[in-house]
Amino acid sequence: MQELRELARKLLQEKQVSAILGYEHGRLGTRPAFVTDVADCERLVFDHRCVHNLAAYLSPRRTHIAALGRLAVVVKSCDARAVAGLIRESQIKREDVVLIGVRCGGVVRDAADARPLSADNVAPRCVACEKREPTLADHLVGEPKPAPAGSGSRDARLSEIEAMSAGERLALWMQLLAPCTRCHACRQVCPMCFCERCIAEKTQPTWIETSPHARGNLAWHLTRALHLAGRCVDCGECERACPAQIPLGLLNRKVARVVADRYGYIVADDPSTPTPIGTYQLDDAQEFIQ
Amino acid sequence: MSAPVTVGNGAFEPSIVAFVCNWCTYTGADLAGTSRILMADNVRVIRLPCTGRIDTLFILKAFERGADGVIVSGCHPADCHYTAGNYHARRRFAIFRELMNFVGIDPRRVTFSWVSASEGGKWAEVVNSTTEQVRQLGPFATYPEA
Amino acid sequence: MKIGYFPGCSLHATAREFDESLRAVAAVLDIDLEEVRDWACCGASSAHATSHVLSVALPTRTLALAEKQKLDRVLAPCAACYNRLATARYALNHDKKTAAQVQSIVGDGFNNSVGVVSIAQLLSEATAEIRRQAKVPLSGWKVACYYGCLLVRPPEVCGFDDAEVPSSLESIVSATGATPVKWDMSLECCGGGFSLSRTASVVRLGRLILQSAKNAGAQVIVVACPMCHSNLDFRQKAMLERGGFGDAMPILFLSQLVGLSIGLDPIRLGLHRHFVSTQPLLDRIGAAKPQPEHREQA
Amino acid sequence: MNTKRMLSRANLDALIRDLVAAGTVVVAPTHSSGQERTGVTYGQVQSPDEVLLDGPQPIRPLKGVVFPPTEALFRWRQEKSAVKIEEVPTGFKETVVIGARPCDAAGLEVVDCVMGWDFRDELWFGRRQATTVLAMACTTCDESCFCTAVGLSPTSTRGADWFLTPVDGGFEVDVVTPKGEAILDRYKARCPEAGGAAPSRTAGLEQQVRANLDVRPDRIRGWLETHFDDPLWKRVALRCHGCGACAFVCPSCHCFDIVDEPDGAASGTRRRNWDSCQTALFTLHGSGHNPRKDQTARFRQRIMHKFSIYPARFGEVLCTGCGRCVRVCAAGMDLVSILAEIDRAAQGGGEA
Amino acid sequence: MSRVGVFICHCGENIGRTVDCSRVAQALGELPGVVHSVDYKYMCSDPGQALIKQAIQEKGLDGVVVGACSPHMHEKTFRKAAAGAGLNPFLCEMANLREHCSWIHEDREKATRKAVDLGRFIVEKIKFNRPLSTIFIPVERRALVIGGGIAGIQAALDIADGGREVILIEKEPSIGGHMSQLSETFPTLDCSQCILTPRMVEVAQHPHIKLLAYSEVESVDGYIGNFQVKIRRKARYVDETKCNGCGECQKECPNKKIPGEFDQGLGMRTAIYVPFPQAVPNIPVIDRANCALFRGRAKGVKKVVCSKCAEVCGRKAIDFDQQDTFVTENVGAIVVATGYQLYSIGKEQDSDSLRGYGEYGYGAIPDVIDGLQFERLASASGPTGGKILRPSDGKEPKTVVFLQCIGSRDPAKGIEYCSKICCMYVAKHTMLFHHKVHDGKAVVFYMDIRAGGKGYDEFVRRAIEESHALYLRGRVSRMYRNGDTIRVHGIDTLSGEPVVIDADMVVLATAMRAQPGIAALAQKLSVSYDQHGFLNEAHPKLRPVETNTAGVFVAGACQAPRDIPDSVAMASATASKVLGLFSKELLEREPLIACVDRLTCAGCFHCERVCPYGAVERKSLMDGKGRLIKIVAEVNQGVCQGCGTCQATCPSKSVELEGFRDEQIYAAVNAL
Repeated sequence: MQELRELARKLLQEKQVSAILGYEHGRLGTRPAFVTDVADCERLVFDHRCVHNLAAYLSPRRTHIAALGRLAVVVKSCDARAVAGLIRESQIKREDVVLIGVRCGGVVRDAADARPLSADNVAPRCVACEKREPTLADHLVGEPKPAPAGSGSRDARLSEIEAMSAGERLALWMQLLAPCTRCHACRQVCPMCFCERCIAEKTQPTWIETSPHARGNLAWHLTRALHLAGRCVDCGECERACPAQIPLGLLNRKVARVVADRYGYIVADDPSTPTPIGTYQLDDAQEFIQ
Repeated sequence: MSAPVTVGNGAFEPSIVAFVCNWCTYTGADLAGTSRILMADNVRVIRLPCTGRIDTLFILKAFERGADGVIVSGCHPADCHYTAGNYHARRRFAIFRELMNFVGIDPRRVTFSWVSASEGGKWAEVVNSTTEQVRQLGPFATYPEA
Repeated sequence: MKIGYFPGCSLHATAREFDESLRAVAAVLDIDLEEVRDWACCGASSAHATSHVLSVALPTRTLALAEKQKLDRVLAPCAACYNRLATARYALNHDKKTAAQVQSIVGDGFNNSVGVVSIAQLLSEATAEIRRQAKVPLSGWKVACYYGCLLVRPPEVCGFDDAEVPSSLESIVSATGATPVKWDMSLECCGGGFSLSRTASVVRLGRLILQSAKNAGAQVIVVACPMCHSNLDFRQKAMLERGGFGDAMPILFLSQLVGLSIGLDPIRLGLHRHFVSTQPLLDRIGAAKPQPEHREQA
Repeated sequence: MNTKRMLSRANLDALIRDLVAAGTVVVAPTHSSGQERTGVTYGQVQSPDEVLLDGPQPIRPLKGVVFPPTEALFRWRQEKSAVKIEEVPTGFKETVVIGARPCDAAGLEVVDCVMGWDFRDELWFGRRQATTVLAMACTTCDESCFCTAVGLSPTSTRGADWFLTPVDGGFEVDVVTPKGEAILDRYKARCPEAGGAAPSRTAGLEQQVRANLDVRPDRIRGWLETHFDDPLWKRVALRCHGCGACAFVCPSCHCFDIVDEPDGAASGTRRRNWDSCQTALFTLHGSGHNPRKDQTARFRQRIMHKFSIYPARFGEVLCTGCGRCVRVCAAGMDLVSILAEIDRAAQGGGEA
Repeated sequence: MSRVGVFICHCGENIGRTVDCSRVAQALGELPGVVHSVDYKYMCSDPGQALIKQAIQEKGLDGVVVGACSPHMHEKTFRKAAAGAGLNPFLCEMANLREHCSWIHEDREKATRKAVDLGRFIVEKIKFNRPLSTIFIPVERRALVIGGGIAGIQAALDIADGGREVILIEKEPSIGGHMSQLSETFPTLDCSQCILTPRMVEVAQHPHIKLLAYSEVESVDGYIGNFQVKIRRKARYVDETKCNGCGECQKECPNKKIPGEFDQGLGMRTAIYVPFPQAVPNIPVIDRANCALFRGRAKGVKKVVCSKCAEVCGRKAIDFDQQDTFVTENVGAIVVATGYQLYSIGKEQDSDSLRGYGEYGYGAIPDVIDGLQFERLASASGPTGGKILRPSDGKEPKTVVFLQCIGSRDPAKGIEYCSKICCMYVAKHTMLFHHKVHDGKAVVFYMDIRAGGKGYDEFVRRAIEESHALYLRGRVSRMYRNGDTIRVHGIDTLSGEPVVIDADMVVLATAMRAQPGIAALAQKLSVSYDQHGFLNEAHPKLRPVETNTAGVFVAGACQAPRDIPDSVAMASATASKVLGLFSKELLEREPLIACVDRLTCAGCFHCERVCPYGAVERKSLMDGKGRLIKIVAEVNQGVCQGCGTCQATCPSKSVELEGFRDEQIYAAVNAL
């Protein structure tokens, strides 16, 4: 913790950056912190409650944040994947941001959860996480942390659903998507959803109806998952932000697995790797094509 | 190839939309025509320059508008008029198809095929087999009236 | 290394020395030959001329037995046997119709998982070992490697060595220290099964082969096929009688040459069973004189 | 009126059965069915055992009952030379809400102001009319609750037709409105006159809530009216993602978007859907110009509207202190501490 | 509100028989925005087109839908008609009621209903069509010709004679290509060099031709009308500006025993050499691999092992330290004329897909040679001065066996195609042989004789009847030395008899193959090629010398096996294409291309990744004060070919393909 604060002070004092984007303890749980004043570096923390993916704030669309000037951002390995994505997709330049990598031992599902990290409150993705420190970072702070306790089979539910009949799956998803009110919080918090104008907001023509009914919801959530194919960094923010508690992670995971199985592509925090969409192999599998 | 579908005492007749590329499949379908190959009349063709232009949104919208099945067809690998459009489409649809299946939209409702400008017969087969397939599956009823 | 062994009829009869020498050599080269139990005739050279299905079914039966015996590869020393087995295996993989018919004959549960290996392939895999074991220097031996028509053909079936300019035998011969000669007839037909029915043809073809080998300066011809051997060895007298080229030329089985180079007893190698005397060769390496056993000429 | 009555738990269950049997739609806090993560939400129930009266606060507000997330306004059909409008049947089904939270019940009444203002929203009032709200005093609260800071309380009866106070063995019933009387008339037998006042189980809750936040809405309004460009906005809005989840779970947010959805080449439906002032699109002009150009402006708008603009127009704070926006915010935006800070500033305390 | 006109064609009975056209016209007439709907017997006929023009003018239509045959058939016709009446041609579209309906269905009722649907799709689509106008691109009116064989030479001369500047590059030290190696040419038997050399000289002297010999294409950027080509000028170690081609250096060079490429290894050359006496440019080049000096340097020997050439060079033109240099040329069009290589006969092949003919002992038997080697033997400028002498012992062969289709038409060897020229040059060889060895016997083994072409079959007949070549229809199984002859085992399939011939020499007519490295060049030009490496033409019949990359043309054997007349014809064709392209300062392109909405483009550049043509560029948007707002995608109108992959890939649909914009497709689907 001190290491992090020291570094933050140094960066601010040496004017390397004009603000540090990190975490602080709020009245209720941990939350993003924007530190522009050396004195405020005391507020900075990093612990198992730092669930947020701060990379989302780096989108050039966040003009009120861009106005702060050059940023240093605290990144877990999953957040670093998002930063890599933003660089890969020309949203930011590597040199425009200082990355403070933190060694991570997993985070809780809900930022407001004050309990120590345990098998029942750990975010499922963290149990399966194989990368506890980012490669894409200018600085790396904290001690190496052990993998969190918890059942490793995060995809158990996925396999369950895959095992269902098409009819059962359809019924399930209709039910799961029913409470969606199309607030698009899933999109707003997603570090990879940085479009200037989301396809769901394009009205000429309206490919995706904005009404929260079966048609609109299915079109939206399918398209969203497709747009994240090979891009989703698996930070779980969409699912966490969803006020209707829709398990959006299932869709993202499904696509991620398809991309991995078919094209051997795993999203990593290396901006130079090409995405599976936009590239192809002459001999890509086409068993489904007549 | 099978005889054209006849209206059988109000039996379910699927409505199918085909998104095809201009250079291979559309021309192949033209050839089927010039060769007078009879085929099911359930399919409505929409012409696009290339499978690369065919968006997954087209398919979703077709279903929203009451299509019971969709055909997507273009040039065989290495035959693309634009050299690579079909390769990109192949990945796009591979992923889309598995996701569709995951949410319970029966992938048998969407046929993907490569039909070259010389494969009029194959086009007729694709049309007939898809029509038959979808007829077996029955009407597409994913969307409870909103 | 363990490998299935399918001697075939001739190695139990006219080509006993091929069988003997092969087993002897295998023992030294640490190749464990496990004979396929209850094997039957491969069908050569008449089955494929009478019934296609039969010509595939016969070898398939043997392969099925080998599979039951948990063998992953079977060695068929006789070029004809090798060719029939390999051809059957190929047919099963490429000709659904025949495969189905044959399946109904040999019964289910056969996965066609057993590979078929010719002696040329087996020994060319073992050249390193042969070099290591070579005791008797055969340097100065000029050897014509005779493949005949079945050993490496057709290419899609045999799938090893070049069908027109093969080199596997040469590589083995070189391993023994002897020198393979460049000659033109290494793939020509010896007349094969016509030995009895059209002897004249066999003698005519054989002469061309001998002639070519002599012209190339060969002192001995190495073969990998009992039929080639009997034609060139047993019929050589008749060929010589036509005159035109001097002395007889010994015809050795590949395994015999290798046997000699690794210092095995000529008797164990069956060198005394030949019609054309192998003595001139043995003298050169100072090997014991084998007692020729008396045999009537046909 | 205002005679206290007693409703035993058994009778409540019976009442629910009666209502369901009578074809009335019964809405109550219940488990959100078929979801991966179980939560409590207001939903239609078919039997008493689906009802959860002492669970946590429902994750979504009650407003959906009278103001659905999406509803059809009318269908249109383009003909050769004219456009034909077809009304969509809007029969408002009689609905009884059981166990509404006071903050949700109050929300409905607060929003009535704008819905009945220069244009009377028949869809809203139609459903309001058909809906009887049997609110219930809170038995639980958490550190996000701040109803007391906006003039309400865990026992406030605003917007309720009946108000149920949990007591041993059941509920003490206050019949608050004529609509409440009407229900009572039908189901008198279920709730006899109450005997001696039974001890309420809600004591102390009010103090807990007040401890979370103790401010004066008028002070806040005063500060807001003079601090449109205060640096506070930039600072607090920084972490806001503009996701608008706060508005979608808010019992008093009522903004909606109107869309035409074609269902064919020449026909379609005009619908209205919930919307939120927190997204950029909300104020984006066709020209591409956006008067609320960044999140600072959008977040400020939300606070201004709730605590300054709406009060100025209707004399009502557009917030019932339910705390959902605090609970739901992915970025840890905390209206409670923001209001506290504003209140301190208003008292000359400056920044916290 | 749109004012669409619908015109339903009966196509005589073709549509009318199965589709109730008047009902279709009536049904579509009911649709909103349709102000005119009629049916007619033949819409494509003049009266039919007149109907359309009339309606456009009288009813002020802003969209025309013709329900008739396939747009591939008549879209141009009707768009032209619409334009004739003052309507933007891109506001006219066709519904395919014939190929896609009346011809493939029988049930009149259902066919009619389908026809209405198809028509409705297009009616709804066209409401969103936009008037489009032709795009104009500036053209750099200079051409690059790659390859200095006869095709390249012809193309270069024709373009230059047309008054346009040409850069001709050749990877060998001299232009001339394979044709310069030939003795005589069929079917006229005139001396190859006699007709070629003047053309070579013409190239060298032509004011409009810039010849860059011993050079290769390094990279190609840009697009039709605007290519930037980077060219590698390989070091000759001889200063072209100083050398006067006196040849002294070659006399002095101690290493004289290098098998010469030009003589196909039958003759020897020195380490510093000019490929052949008539070379253009006549400037030698040092062959590093065989030069003592460079071999020494390679071994790290510091001192100059040998510099005899430099010593004798009066003009001090030898420069051992010369390096490769690069020049960049801007051109508007590129002609590819890289020619062919011969199939190698031996067991070793440069590709896994190919198999050799070990049984023919090529390489092992010196008197088994290939066709080009025979050309050198027969050539007056060849190693034997035009005498047919066999390589092994220099004796005159009396019996020569010619084998056709070596590699060609033999899937087992990896080449299915016919090499086209072999039948003819083998016939020529038999004649040359007969002319030079009167008592000689020529035997030809052939599979078929393919002598299509002016005077070709007569030529073959002459070989058979006047030069008494013995033509045997059959293949040769194997050949081997027999004394100092070659024993050839073949079969005459017409008599069914096996044939054994003791030949003094055997000539193998080997297949024509694409040049090695053609794939690399094709990728630089983004031109596609077939599995054999031959470049693909844009259309096998109608666009034979164009490629799928606009502005790049193909001539000669780089596209398929070609003989000299074909190659020259193609070359002239490319020249006329190039001159046509250069006839205007501005190039016209169909406007059906992609266009980016800057307002909503987020600059993620997925479009850039998928674009097959590299048409997407990055554009910085600045505000009034010159501050960067954002970087967005921009489509280069000259490069975009209109596939639309970018649009389907763009997550926010901020790029639209004109003619197939989302609104148009949506409208069609919506009309379902």
